[in-house]
Amino acid sequence: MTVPLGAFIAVSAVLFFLGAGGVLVRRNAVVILMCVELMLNASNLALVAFSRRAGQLGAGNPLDQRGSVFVVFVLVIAAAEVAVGLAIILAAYRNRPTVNVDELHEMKG
Amino acid sequence: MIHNVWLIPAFPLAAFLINALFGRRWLKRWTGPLASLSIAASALVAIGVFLEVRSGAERTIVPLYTFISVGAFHANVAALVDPLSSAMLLVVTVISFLIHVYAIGYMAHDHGFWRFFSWFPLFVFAMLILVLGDNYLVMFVGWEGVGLCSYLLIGFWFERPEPAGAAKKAFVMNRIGDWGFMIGMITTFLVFGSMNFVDVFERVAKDPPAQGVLSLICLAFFLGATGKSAQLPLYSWLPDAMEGPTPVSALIHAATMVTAGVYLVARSTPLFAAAGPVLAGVGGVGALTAIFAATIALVQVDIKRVMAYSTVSQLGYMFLALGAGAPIAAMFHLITHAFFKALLFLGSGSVIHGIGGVQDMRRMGGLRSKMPLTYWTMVIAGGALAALPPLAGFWSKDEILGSAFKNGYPILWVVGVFTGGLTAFYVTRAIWLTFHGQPRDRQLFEHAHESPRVMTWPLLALAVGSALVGFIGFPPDNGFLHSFLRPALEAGAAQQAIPPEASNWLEFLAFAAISTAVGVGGILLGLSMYSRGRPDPAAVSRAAGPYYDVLVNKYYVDEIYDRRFVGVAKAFAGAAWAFDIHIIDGLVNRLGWAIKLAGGGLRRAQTGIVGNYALSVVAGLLLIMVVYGGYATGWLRR
Amino acid sequence: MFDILEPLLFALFALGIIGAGVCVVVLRRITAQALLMALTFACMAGMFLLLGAETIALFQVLIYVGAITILILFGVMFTRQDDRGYGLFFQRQSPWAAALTLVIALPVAFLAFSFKDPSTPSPKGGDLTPLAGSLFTDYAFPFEIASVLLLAALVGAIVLVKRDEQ
Amino acid sequence: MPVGPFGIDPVVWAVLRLVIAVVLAVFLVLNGALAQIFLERKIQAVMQDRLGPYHTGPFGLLQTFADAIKLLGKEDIRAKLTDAPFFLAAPAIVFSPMIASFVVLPFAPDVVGVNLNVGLLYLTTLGSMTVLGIVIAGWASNNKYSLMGGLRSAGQLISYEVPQILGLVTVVLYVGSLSMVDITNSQPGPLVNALILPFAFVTYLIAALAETNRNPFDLPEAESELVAGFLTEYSGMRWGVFFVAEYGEVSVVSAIMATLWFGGWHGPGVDAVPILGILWFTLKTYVFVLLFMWIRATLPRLRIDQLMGFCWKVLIPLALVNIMASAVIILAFADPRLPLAVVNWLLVGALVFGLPFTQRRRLQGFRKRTRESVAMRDVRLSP
Repeated sequence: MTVPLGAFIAVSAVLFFLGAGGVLVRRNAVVILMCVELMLNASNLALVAFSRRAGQLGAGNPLDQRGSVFVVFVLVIAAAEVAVGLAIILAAYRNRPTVNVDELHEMKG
Repeated sequence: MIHNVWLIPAFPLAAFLINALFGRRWLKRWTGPLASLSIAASALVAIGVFLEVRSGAERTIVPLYTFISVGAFHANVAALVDPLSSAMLLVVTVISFLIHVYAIGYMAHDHGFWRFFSWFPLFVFAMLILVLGDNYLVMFVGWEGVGLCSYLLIGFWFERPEPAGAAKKAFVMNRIGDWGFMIGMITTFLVFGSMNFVDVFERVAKDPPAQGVLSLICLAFFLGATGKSAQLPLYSWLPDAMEGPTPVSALIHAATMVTAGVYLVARSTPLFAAAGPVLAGVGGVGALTAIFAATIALVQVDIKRVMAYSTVSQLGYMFLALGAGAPIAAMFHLITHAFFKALLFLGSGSVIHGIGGVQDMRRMGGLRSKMPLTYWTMVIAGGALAALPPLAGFWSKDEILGSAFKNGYPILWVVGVFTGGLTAFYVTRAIWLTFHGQPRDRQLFEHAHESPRVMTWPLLALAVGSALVGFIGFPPDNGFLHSFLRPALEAGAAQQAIPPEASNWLEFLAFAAISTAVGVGGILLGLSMYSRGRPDPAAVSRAAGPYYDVLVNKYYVDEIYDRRFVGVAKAFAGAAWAFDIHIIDGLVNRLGWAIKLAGGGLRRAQTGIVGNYALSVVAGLLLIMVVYGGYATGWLRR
Repeated sequence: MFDILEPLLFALFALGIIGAGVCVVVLRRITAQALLMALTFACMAGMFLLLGAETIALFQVLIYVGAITILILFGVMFTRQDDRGYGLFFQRQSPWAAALTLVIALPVAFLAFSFKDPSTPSPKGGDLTPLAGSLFTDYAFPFEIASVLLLAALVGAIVLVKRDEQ
Repeated sequence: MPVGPFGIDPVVWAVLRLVIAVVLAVFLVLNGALAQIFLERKIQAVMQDRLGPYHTGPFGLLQTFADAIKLLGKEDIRAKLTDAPFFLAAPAIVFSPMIASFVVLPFAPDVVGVNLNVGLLYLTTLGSMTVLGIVIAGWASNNKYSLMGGLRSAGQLISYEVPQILGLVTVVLYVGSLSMVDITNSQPGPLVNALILPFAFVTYLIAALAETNRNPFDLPEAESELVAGFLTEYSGMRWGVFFVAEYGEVSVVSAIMATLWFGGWHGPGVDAVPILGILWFTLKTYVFVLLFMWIRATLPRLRIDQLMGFCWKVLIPLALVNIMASAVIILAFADPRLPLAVVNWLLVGALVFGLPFTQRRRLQGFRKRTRESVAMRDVRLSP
């Protein structure tokens, strides 16, 4: 027996909202970054699941890998995002020694 | 050769780019020779094209690239090479070359040397585009281009207020004319669905539109022509344009640009011919301008202004010819006039250069001994202007008058002949006051000197031209020029459609005799007035009294324009300004104030805490889900 | 006896993913969180293997475990982690945030099961060739853009972190 | 019924093959590690005019076994303030990917754990996982030297992964497959990839040195600078595991080099007796192991800035140039071998001759010192 597509999607949904909740709840910038990574991973799972299980529904070829292609792009984005995000965190940390995002509110109106 | 016709404008353009980019820092004095060489190159190409056209190649259209292509509207940048444009090319390039060379000497001590020689080729480029364009749009591009260059070059010495003002005046007046041109262009497109000369003329020949529409188009184009060619009522910028450097006056405001109007009308002969009354009007305006400007020229004391008014009046002659249905004669006069008027300007420029920038004839006098070469060339040019046989002006002007009479416009003929007399008089006066008699300003006289070679050789070349160029129109009415231009202007020259009879020597001699007699009369009168003082000029002016004042003040035209138009325009501008400040800006300010208020309120929402923003994003997501789910499940659908 | 293997592995990986994810969100020891995040990624790779996307799985491990986790550990080790008390009112949003997320998450997770497998059998075999195929033909341009993006991120990160000399 | 090699039933053969591969792996790793340690000691000794171990067993062959037993017997010490779970997990995290990499190595025709069509990617991935273990070890030790070591090695490994992968990519471009088996089969003759893509090989060799923390790139464990880097707090068998893992890494990268550039198990007589492939493979692998040891005994350690500078400013640009050129050539020529070789050899020349040129002054000082030391040694040895 094979695992149904829905199960994968459900796992991805749960992980996604875990990440979202983390982004909302946690204050530590690094942790928030991690949670964002979780969300990206969840989206990856959904993409791969669809492209492997339902991919051949779309285009004609039975091995349609569109979703996986987008996973590759998501990986790229994630890498760039982490690099720049951490750089920003470090730069901010140099100015005021904290990683709590809600203490960096100079931009408030 | 014809298919490389694009080279002709290309050379000046290249010169312009090079000089404008590198002139200031690196090329400096070399900009002048560079520009002249580029013009020489295009002149050579132009000669090649001319010869090829002469050997029978007719009306070739050399497409360069597609300029605009919108829906039904296609405008290609293409060169129309036919006898008319090739002749024009020849004149423009050759004269431009001579004047460029002259300018190297004339502008030698000017700090804006590189600037001058980047704009001068640019002008030539624009003029060539104007001449070459195969449709009204491209022609218009060149038209605006020459307008721009004339503006830049009139205001070349923009440090002084007069040139700046003159430049602005020229630009504004030209704008009025250009507006006419645009109206004509657009109407042409609406009526004929194309702007290409060929198509338009074919359409006119086949199924001409309503007379009214046609007249409208022609009137619009003619308005443009009056603007560019300084005809009534838009002539008054040309005399002021003399504030620019003399080579500019010679090239732009005597030889080439101002003839653009004539070229436009000649080019559109089929149109104008189809709109008879407008054509007559053109002739009338031309005649009026001719005599009007000539009378003003009688009393001017600034040598360059005399030339300027004489230019206006000569242009009047050309329009007269066009109106009289003799476009070939018009072109003929255009060519000859280009030579001798350029020569006159360059000569006076050489005089001004020689005595250190003075233009007032009352301070000159007796310069003949100091600058003989200038003097003799000026005399030749003056003779040509006064239409003394066998100089150039004689043939062309005589042909104009003759054809005017033959085509049944005796009034125009009378006016033309009379104007010829005036012309002869004022040119005599100018030359005499400048070169003869006692020097009226000693120390000026002492420092006077003949101009350098680089200036005098162009003078000589032009003098030869002014003397001989008339013979391209010999024998009268079917000289070389006629047979050359006829195929181009045939379509319109209805009156000349009759195969040219072997020129009728008898009537030619009659006309020649009359006009020459009048001209000589004018010359003799001038000589007697200014050399012997009988009748004494001062006495004459006193006797003339108010009329004299009117002439001196140029019929108060500028003042009238000031009061009538400029005042109105200023009032309107003031009203617009008030509207802008109080209504439009007021609205904007109120709006900004309101937004500032709202922003001040919403500012509180910007907590600066990233978490809140993220939370709001997620809340938005919830909203979207609710709405979408609502529609999907249907309980939101009503 | 092999057909029980797949659901079993799936359950294992799912447990790993969700459990580790929960820990990442709730734990307070930042290094532990980082490591558990790496575990999540590893289990995610396992999921991909289950789905027969081994190339993606390897990319996943290579980039997430091999690079991103390391980077985040760097971030952890370069910064002092301390949890101060809340100063402002707006800083206390956790309860609402949690509630809101839950409100959204539950229906979505429930709806997720409504996705049915297509009647056609899902393609077996590796995803290397088709992936490369579509990546370098249809998606060549986005691929290039992505590379440019990476370069920009690289430079930007360096510029941000670089200390100016004076 | 289908018949596999040696007339064995295919299924059985598959299982057998897996067993053989794993056994080989374990053998190569554990005994290999011991053998390597012994070899290393001896070679170092020879190169340093010493005798090395000679007491235990013939030629001191048993010395390393004794050491291993000693390590196993040691008490498992863990400092109080270390971060227990990670401290304990680190060695495993470093060890397991290494052992896992042996699955895809083709030891002989059909003697390979799995013929993965993404084998090379798999190897790279596992290689990148080692970093995690080292960083964790450094952090969990709760010791600033360890932390420095961990961070250093993280930076170093991440940086040198780039040229490493670039070196591999060139070969993949040329062969057109990620599978180790295909790559091996693609070079049966004497014309191995090393002759066609030498620059890729050099790139990978240098990067591999860094990846395995060997000299001259062994900063993470630089005794003179930070006691023993991330190994400081470790002792007993945990330390031993790190140690074995390091040697295992060495043999893995050596095996990769042997496979990618030197025809893997290909060699005289393999076609007749396929099992001979194992011998050839092991031989080739060990040639590189010895090369590593040689380098270790020869070269001085780099400074951290030199290390990074060399990677980012020299190695990666050249490797990128190489890849661009190779890709173009492979697309352009029907038989790209000659032009590829030309370009690669040129780049090797650039690296070998250009680099000393840029570093002239430093090298002069270095040569001077060497000459002096040699002179002194002669003085010492002269009767």
